[in-house]
Amino acid sequence: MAVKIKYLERPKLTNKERILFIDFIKGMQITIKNFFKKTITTAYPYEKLTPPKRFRGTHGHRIKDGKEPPSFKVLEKFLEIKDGESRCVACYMCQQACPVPELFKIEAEQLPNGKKRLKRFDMNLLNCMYCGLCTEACPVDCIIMTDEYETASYTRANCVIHLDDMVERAKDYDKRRFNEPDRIWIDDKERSKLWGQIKWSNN
Amino acid sequence: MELLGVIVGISLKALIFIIGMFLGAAYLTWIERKFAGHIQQRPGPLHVGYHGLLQPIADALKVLTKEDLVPDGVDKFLFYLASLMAFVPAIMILAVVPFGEPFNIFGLEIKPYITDLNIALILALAFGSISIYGVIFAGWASNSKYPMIGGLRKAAVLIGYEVALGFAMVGPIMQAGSFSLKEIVEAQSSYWFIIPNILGFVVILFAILAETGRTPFDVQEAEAELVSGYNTEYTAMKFGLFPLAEWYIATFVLSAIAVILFFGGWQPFPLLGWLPIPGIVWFFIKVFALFMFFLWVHWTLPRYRVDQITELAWKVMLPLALANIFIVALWVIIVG
Amino acid sequence: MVPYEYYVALSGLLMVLGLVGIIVRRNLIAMLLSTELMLNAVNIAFVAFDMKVGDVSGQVFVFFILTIAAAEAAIGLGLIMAIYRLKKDVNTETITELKL
Amino acid sequence: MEQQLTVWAFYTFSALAVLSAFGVVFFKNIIYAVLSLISTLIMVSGLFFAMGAELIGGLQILIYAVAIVVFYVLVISTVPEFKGNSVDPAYMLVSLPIGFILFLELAYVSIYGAWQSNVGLFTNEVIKEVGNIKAVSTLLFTKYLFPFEVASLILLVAMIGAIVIGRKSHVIDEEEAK
Repeated sequence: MAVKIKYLERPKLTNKERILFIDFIKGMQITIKNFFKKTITTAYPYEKLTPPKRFRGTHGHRIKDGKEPPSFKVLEKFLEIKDGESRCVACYMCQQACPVPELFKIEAEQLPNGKKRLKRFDMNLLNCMYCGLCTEACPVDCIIMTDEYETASYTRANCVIHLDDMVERAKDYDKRRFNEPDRIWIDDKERSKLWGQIKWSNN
Repeated sequence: MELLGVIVGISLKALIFIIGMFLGAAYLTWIERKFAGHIQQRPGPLHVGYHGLLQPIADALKVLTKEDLVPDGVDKFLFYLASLMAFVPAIMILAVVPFGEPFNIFGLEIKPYITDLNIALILALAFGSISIYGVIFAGWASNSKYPMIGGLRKAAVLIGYEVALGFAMVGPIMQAGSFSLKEIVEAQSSYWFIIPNILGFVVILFAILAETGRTPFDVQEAEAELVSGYNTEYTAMKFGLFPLAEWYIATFVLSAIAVILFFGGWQPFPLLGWLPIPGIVWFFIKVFALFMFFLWVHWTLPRYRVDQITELAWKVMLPLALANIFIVALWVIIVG
Repeated sequence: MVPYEYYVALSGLLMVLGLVGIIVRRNLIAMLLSTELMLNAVNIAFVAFDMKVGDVSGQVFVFFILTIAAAEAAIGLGLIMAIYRLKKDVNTETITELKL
Repeated sequence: MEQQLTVWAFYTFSALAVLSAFGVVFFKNIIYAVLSLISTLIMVSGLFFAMGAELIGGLQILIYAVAIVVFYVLVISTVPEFKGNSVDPAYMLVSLPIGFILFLELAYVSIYGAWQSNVGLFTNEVIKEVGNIKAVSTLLFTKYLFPFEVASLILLVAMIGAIVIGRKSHVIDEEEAK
């Protein structure tokens, strides 16, 4: 089947524009205006941008600190969790939701008093695609994604994160940003300054 | 013995010019990168030295110590020769460009030029156009499709614009009555030759952009189509010589020639002659302004197609240059 | 001062080399290149005689030789391209239609 | 001193010119032959400078070494590499005596030629005073004005001829036309 090509007529230049290179001058006006503006880049290793709250960075584990959702109250009695420990209930929902389930290594053990206790929660981030499905599946709002994005490392072994790292990371994250409103851009004023105001229609 | 003295003296002078041009070209890369950065609202090189002032030196060290790959199947001799053939003629133009009048320091007369020939302009044009072989042979020797196409495109562009450039230079030559760049500058003591030669100046702007492969005319290394054009197969310093020769040295030297032809060389600006600034500084201010203009154009405009470029050369620039000759002839008859 | 005879000898040498090239080479383009060599020999001779006589007419004739060389290159190479398109070869041995 | 320099320049330039001329004749790879031709042309231009013909020297580089030879390079890039012997040994035998005879003839003409009696339009002093460029161009635009115009006509004809000969003939496919 032959491909149909639609040719569009370009707007023709007027003689004035053609002789005085008006379109050249318009373009060069814009660049010279930009030349005198302030630069908008961040010098990365020296300055770091704080990502928005919905950013999906390295995973963290929230701890039991009294801010749990109601579902945790139901499950709590089956588990042996002290204050300040990960509130994970070892339900494997995150692994079920994950597109690459092999990256989770979750183990729980049965204590002599009949309660369940989390023993191991490892994630191999080499396989993780940071889709965030595990955080949505979590019934107790335990596994979250923090704003840390510098995950490069020199060895493969360092790419596997463990329970205690994740607890620390979540503690740090909650301390810094728990009360922040949930929005995409960190600073709306900054954005409108850089790229202009958005405009909604009137009716 | 006298002969030896003269030869050593001229060689020393040439060496000073060449080393100066090398360092100058290195810092022109810094200026270009800063300028390009700020035009795109980013700071450019920033961390090596104060505002990246040592960046050119770091870059030079990097380029010099890189591994020098020569691909299999290239014509080895031509491959090496081509990078030199692009670079050497560009720097040879310096031999005929005067940077100012002779001046005295500690009783020593210093001439800020290597020679003052009576055919300087023709030689400058000849050296400028002979560097085309570097590009064509680079394309041919690489034994690869993209460099070949790049080299041929450059040849097509150069053939067209060399003619326009030559004709555009005729106006100032007619007014000064000499090919010598020094005499052309001296003839402009009352008014600059830009006044009747405005068409010629426009042609020369386009021709310099095309000769040095700056952006509206950079078809020979169009990244989007030809990877990197004629220098695709080159590495390390052999690669570094091409942009150094074309983008920096050739642009700078050709802007110097344009300043000499149209803006009165080392004559001061009109109404500013009372300032205690030596001529050589005026000259560099003008050359630098023109160079910055080329950078500005380079970082603003998108690329023309090949057919548009050749069409522009033959259908617009050449008639404009001829019209310029006619206007200047009338001017010479009427004004004198 | 170099005697003009040396220049004339050099010109003769280049002329002979050009002739030898035309006879010896089998490639059409190479033969054209040898022609350029002969034209240059003539140029040198003209300017050398000028130097001897103290005139510039020879140099004027070098202009005309430049013109002829340009015309010759354009037409000759055009013909070579046409031959190449017809025969896919630029060897003189293969272009022998008129040979009995 | 200047004369000494001229002597040096003559020997270097002429040796290099002859060497590169050998290259033009005997290089098998045609691109090297063209490279040698460029070298020869530049050396000849140097000889012109040594002889005091600056205008011709400059034009030699500008027109000959660039504008004309570029055509060769362009054609060579489109024609694939030449296969077969670059030099035919049978013709080599023929060429040597012919070349020798030509050289003898040239030598005879230049040594016993009639030009010795001629005296030029200008004297050396006049040329030195007005400069080479002015002398050449004066002659070119007065005495040789008509040949100059004819030369431009020749160039025009050559240009048109080259375009007509070198153009690809667009053969209309009859089947497609139907």
